[in-house]
Amino acid sequence: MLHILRHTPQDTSRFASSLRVMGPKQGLLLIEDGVYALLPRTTALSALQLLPASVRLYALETDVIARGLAMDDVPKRVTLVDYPTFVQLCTQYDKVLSW
Amino acid sequence: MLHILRHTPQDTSRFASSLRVMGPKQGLLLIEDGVYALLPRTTALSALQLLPASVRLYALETDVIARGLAMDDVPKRVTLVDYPTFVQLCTQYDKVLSW
Amino acid sequence: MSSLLVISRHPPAAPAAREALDLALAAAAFGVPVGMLFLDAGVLQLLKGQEAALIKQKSLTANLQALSMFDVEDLFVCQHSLSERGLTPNQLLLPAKPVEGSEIASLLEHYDQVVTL
Amino acid sequence: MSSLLVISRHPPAAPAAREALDLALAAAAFGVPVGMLFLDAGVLQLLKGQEAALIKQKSLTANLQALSMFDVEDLFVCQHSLSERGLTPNQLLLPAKPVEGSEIASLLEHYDQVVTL
Amino acid sequence: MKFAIALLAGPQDPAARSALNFAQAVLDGGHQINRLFFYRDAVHLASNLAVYPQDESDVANDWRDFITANKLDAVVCIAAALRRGVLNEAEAYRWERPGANSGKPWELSGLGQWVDAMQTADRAVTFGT
Amino acid sequence: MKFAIALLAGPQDPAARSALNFAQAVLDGGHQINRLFFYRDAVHLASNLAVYPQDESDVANDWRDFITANKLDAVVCIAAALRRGVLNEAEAYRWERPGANSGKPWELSGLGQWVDAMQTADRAVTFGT
Repeated sequence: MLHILRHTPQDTSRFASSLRVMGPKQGLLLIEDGVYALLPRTTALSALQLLPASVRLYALETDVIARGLAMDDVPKRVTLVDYPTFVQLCTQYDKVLSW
Repeated sequence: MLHILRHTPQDTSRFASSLRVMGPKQGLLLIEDGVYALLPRTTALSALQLLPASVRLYALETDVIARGLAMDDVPKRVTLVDYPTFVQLCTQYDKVLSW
Repeated sequence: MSSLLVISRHPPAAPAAREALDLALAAAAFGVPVGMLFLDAGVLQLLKGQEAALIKQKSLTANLQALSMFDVEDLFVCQHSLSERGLTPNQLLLPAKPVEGSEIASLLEHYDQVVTL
Repeated sequence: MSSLLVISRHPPAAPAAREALDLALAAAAFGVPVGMLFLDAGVLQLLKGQEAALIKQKSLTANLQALSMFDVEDLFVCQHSLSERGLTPNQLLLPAKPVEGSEIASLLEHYDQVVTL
Repeated sequence: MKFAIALLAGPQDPAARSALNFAQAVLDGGHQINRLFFYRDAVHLASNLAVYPQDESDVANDWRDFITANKLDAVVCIAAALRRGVLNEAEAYRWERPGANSGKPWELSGLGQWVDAMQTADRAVTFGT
Repeated sequence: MKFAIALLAGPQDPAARSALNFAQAVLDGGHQINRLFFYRDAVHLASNLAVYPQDESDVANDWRDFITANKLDAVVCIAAALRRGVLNEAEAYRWERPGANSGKPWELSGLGQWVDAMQTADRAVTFGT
């Protein structure tokens, strides 16, 4: 299953809820304001880093750049993707859940 | 100053932000989904109870009843008001700030 | 036939709450096996004793009670969301099954499709 | 003439961010003494290096920089909101003054009217 | 006292009803409303095309009746309205759109009208934030 | 693979653009879209009255072009649309409203169309939650 998160981690309960129900071997794709979870020195980023190693993390590159996040700050664990890869991820996981 | 809070305390950052900047002798009126801050046994209600005694707490009665909150559960410190009293509060405080 | 889980996470006065319920009912009307999970503020939809008419809204409670008529029996409520709001299952107007984080993870795996509204 | 504080609390891609800015600019154009406080996700509007064109949006940065041309000089940013997002004032594109809780309380008292957008 | 009342949320939001109840109570309390201002999604209230199921209350219609009955100044932000497809006859003509979906008692005008209302009011109250 | 794509947020939300980019990439990737479904505030995309400032991109227009160019099935939830004042000619006539503000390529229909699309798709993806 691929989870898609589009809201800021600090301003709604969606980020916390999605992490709470994330299972092993699932994927998490950050899009739109969800990419703010990659801001360094935040509890959101720490929470992402603490996810089991089998959970794959992705972020939509255009949304990351558009919002002014520094590419150097993006953790190695996170794969930056474009829309074609976003589509590919959807086919790769058995279902897609948007938060 | 009268602060008006209309969102649930758990789902957005507004509740926390409004409490953080609340000054003495100010008022806080809960309307719409803001009345869920009165649910017993929640950290939201505890936070309200911890506000300085000079901060007056109000809640719009129709919104409390409409959402199924038990009237017996409403703390003594909270004054239930109707719309005419809501208007009166606005005149009584020097300004109104909606969160 | 694919099964569908509708996750409803908005408080009852929000239009999104009704629109989530409408999707569950539509799916049931099509004979699709459908479940509903009430999460975050969505658990507030289930609180007994609501009087929506006071704020000139149509009662959501009636529609919720219609779920069983449409054979939507698989109702779940997030225990964490309930606790966070100081609520217990006996305050709910439907016999939704309280589920914890890992059980929710299994639920999400169990259904073929999941839509959050 | 009443002074006005506009509190902007939405991330830059949200339409509400632009609409808050538009109110501040309109007030300034009327000669009203106006200040802006960036709070919660609103502080993200001030992050340097945004490329809104990539998501086909008009740059909010340009409008933010127009504030000084309209003599809107009283810009404040919530220190708590910055810290919560791991940000420091040197990452901001405008010289907004970081303010703490009690200073914000004083700010709210200082202006005749406060609008949160 | 003079009140400036603004609404930011759309017809589907409970705030649309709260603001109307409040506005009614302001008048009932012997106060004045110097202007109502509709911004952001609240501009949709000015559409005359919305169709509600018979068993749901039509808040846009209730607002229209309230404004008309009390001869209130009800300004809809023109920039917000254009973006959201709420146009009166003049704007539909100006922008060569097939038709209008708004009109009296709603007036399309600029944000300056809100600023002006706040300046001349004793209290400014915003709903639907 | 067959994709069912739903959008819930309105034209002002960044999700309206994300969903369009995604839909384009689905087709570019050699996949099919068996239906686009527009629910909640996304029904406003089907309005033909929105006027954007010249320097802003008109996402509703881009959606319209995309749907037309690719001959896609674009269903707008009729219940959500009626409540929000988005009407085609038939609905405007049925409900005796002064005019319509929607039409081709958008089709007004029930939620069952979304359910059906999900049933026949390999993947269902929702934007604007």
